[in-house]
Amino acid sequence: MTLTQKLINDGNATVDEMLTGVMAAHGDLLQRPSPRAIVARHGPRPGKVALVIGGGSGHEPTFLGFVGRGLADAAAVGNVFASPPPQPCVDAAMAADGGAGVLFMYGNYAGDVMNFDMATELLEMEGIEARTVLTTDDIASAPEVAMRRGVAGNVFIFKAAGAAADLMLPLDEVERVARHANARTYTMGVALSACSLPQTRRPNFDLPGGEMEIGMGIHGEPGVRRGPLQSANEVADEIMDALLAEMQAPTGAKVAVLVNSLGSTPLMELYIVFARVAERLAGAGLQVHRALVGPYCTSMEMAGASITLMHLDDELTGLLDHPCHCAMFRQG
Amino acid sequence: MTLTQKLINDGNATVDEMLTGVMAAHGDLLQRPSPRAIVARHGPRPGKVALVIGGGSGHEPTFLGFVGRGLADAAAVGNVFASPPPQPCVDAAMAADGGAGVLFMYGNYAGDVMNFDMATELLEMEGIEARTVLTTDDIASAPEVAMRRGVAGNVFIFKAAGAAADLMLPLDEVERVARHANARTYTMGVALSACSLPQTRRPNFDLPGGEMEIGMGIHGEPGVRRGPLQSANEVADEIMDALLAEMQAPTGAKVAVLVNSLGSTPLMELYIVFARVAERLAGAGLQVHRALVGPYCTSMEMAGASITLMHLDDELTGLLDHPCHCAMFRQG
Amino acid sequence: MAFTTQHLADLFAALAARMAAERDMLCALDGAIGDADHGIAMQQGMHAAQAAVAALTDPTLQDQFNAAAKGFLNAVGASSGPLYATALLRAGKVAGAQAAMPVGETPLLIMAMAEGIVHRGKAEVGQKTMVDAWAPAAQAAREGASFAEIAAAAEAGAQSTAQLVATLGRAARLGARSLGHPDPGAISAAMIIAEMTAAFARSATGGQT
Amino acid sequence: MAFTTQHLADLFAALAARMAAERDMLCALDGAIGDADHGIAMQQGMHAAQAAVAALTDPTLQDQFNAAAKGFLNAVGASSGPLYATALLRAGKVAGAQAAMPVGETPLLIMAMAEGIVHRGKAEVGQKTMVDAWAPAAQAAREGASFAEIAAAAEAGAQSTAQLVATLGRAARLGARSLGHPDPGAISAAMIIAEMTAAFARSATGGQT
Ligand SMILES: Nc1ncnc2c1ncn2[C@@H]1O[C@H](COP(=O)(O)OP(=O)(O)O)[C@@H](O)[C@H]1O
Ligand SMILES: Nc1ncnc2c1ncn2[C@@H]1O[C@H](COP(=O)(O)OP(=O)(O)O)[C@@H](O)[C@H]1O
Ligand SMILES: [Mg+2]
Ligand SMILES: [Mg+2]
Ligand SMILES: [Mg+2]
Ligand SMILES: [Mg+2]
Repeated sequence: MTLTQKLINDGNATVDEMLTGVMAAHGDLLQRPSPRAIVARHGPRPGKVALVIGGGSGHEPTFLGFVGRGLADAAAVGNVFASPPPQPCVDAAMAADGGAGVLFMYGNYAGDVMNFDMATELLEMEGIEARTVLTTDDIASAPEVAMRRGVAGNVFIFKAAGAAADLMLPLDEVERVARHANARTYTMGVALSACSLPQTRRPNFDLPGGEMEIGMGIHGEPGVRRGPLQSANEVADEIMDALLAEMQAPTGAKVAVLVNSLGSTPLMELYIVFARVAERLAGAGLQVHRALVGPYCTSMEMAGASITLMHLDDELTGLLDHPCHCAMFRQG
Repeated sequence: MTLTQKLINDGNATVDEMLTGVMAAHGDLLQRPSPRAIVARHGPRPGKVALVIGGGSGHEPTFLGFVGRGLADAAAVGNVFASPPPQPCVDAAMAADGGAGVLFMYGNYAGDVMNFDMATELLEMEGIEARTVLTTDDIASAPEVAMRRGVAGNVFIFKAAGAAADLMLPLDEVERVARHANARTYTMGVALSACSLPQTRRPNFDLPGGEMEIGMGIHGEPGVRRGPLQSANEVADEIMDALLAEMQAPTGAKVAVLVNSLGSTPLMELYIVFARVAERLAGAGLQVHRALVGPYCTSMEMAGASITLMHLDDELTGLLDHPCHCAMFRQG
Repeated sequence: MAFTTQHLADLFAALAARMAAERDMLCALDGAIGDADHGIAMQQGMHAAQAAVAALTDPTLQDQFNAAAKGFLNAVGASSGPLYATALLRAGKVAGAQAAMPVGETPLLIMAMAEGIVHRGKAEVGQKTMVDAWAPAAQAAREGASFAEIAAAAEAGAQSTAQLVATLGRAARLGARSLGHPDPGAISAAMIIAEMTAAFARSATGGQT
Repeated sequence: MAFTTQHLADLFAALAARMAAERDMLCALDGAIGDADHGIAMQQGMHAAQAAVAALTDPTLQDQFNAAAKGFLNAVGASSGPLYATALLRAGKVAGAQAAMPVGETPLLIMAMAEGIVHRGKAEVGQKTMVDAWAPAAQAAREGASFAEIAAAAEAGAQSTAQLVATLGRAARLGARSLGHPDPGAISAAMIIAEMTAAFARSATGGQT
């Protein structure tokens, strides 16, 4: 069996070489205080809550692409699909700290929780208060919300919390906003192919041609249903049915929508999916206030897509509309 | 042999369904005066030269993603990998026309030339002057510049011309700037896998695992060299050697750089390539004034990347720095 | 014996069916030296031409050719679109605003289409394009060859492109690497000419299509 | 007979070699119910641990365990990082600031590591995690079982995870669908315990590694 075609040097060095490239390309916006910590040049400032995000690599532009004024102040960067260890989380937090406390936000995965919790203990010793809000937007990943994974919805959830922090709200408020944003964000995805870790260059699961897996996680964690590949409209309908049932939004409500590529699914297909999503939302009497279409939370070269809905209220609408200037995400 | 996994409905309807989705997502920025013409809401205005771009679909965000204030006023949208017929080119031009003339810009392909030339004849009958600047940045596609294809360098070339038009320069000047920008832009790519047309869902060429093709065109046109897949640094070096030799820039010169994904090659790999590109440019004594890294000119799900260098002068620097606000490309 | 609008409508139906049947093969040929879409362009183009012609109510031959040209062009674009649209418009001029033409004059249609393609694409024989099928067919027509001979000339011309180095179109950048691969546009041209001459021959024998 | 810093350094070298050899197999196990990277984490972690230990100049056993813990954690993160870092720190406390410990006390190291993993991950036996290998091994150690019996207990526990439904870690979301697949962390844990007990046994016989 042939190895996945990747344009890399050393499979064990991909993350560090990527970061070298990121700094070479975006040194005007980003700093790298320690090897696996990326900090916004123009975000952190005295009196401001530091929003620190992070997680495994391989999801670019998530996480480091969302570091910048108006969004996250810093990101801790793990190996591919692996939580960062505590040290980079501490380094990112200390570099971003403005004396108003630190909010860690990341997807709800066992490894991330253990590492960021250790970082929180270490920060305590430095006299820095760090709190945590886990994202749990993947409705396919578990029945109970608390067990769910955080996936593409991170974009909206981090954006809302980042705007609150940029508006100089205190830690209690930024934390409240973050939990509120997470509670109103719903994502479900479909995988059409596997991706491969750069160290092994072998598909991390096998999905025979002609099949798809609904609800697959962004690390290839098995999903809820495997079956023959269906049309874009059928897939969008299955996902929208689930999202709308979870969201329970009254007609007239406003939503933000993200149709996200897991990697190799091109914009053409995402817009075909978006066309159906827009139809379904109109049918449900919901208004699209903001639409993102593109690769925002990927699994390297995995084929597939996810749909995220954020159920907006006036507060979240204002926060999503707030400008941000990140290396890989620009608004306002 | 199994069919390529695509999230589509009808293989013959992908372009029209994509456009439905694009309008649903970006109706605030774009209009669709006829089925295959996309026009900027805030770009065209009286006295302004209309920059009209276009070409086959399957390269998104090229072309329609670059329609917006400060960049292109309109785009004519063809079938996948097929030039648009004359009518959408005419529709796009008439909708964007501000009475100061139209500049058609597109990649140098036989089909596009024939169709846009027919459109130019039709516009003449309407009393609208349309001129043409072909992009020819793909240095691998032919020895003589005039025979070369236009590829990812379009982003910089269109951007420069679009800025000149947005600054209300007359048609002669916008045309001059466009030719100047094209003459100083150099691209070369590498393909690591084929892509598939949605109608057939079969790879449009075969590239065995473990091999790569240097210089392959963005429609899968054969390149200059096929060989074993090499490391990112080796590939970047081979391409940079060719680009630097072609560009002949004196030390101290400024360049704009684009490291572009052909589709399924993820950001992680692009930044690994960029790291080497930055090293090579520093080694050649060249300054990076602007860096773009991401999927800007794709071939659906093709794996691979291209590197573009634009040799800047003060005029081009100012034009690239000019703000633009497109559905899929934002600056300033 | 006359070649009627009914014969021409049937011919476009036959061309649409033929291009649909050959679509994947023509895409594969284009994949070797171009962008793998020629079969799609010809299938969509002839399908649209056939539909446009079928939609007409008691048209003249020229109406049919004009409708086919417009339908083909707007459905396809690409290189094939302008080339075949121009070819069909020229054929329409020759056929004229009448409901039928003498079968003996139908070779003029082949000659007109060849001229239209050369006019639009500025290609010469030997540049590895569809002209390498259309030109010899037109030459045979000019010399009063039989329908079978015209088709044979086109087929021979198309096959000869495998030995040519492309200097126009997408394959041009390939230079010598295009050797050994026939030109997809020339191959589809020979098929079109084969369908046309067969239809002319049938109309000559008064045979129904 | 004593278990010395030399023995411990050799043990980390053996663990690094073993995890490198098992990397792809462990990734495949993780691929079935997780994210396919467990083999990479264990290989990188033990490689870093071994390197950190090798870099020390006349260390105590505790120095070695502490360096290994730090090296493993910083190289890996993930779930395995904090779990094994905590385990190794606990082992270091038990081994103490000395150059050697009685071989008879080495089973305490297994018990300490198991406690560290449970402390960090809060997992209980039966939740389909590495605890299902570490807990029975610790239990056997507590009961004074032989090195071979301790390793066998870990192996049996690891194999038993195939019959368990995961309720923690990435596989937890799978519920019943995790049935039939052993837990990768439990399988790697059994390998680690096998290497450790083998090293203890060798040191008991004074055998060189
Ligand atoms: N200038 C030209 N004159 C005549 N035929 C041409 C010319 N350029 C291209 N062709 C023909 O067009 C064919 C390709 O058509 P098609 O694949 O449909 O369009 P595209 O090249 O735009 O994808 C070539 O095989 C060649 O025969
Ligand atoms: N809370 C926990 N307690 C004990 N072991 C755990 C816990 N969570 C996960 N594990 C173990 O970690 C293993 C996965 O490790 P690894 O793949 O390296 O990390 P990740 O899950 O972050 O990719 C699982 O097989 C399981 O044995
Ligand atoms: Mg992992
Ligand atoms: Mg084409
Ligand atoms: Mg073609
Ligand atoms: Mg794992």
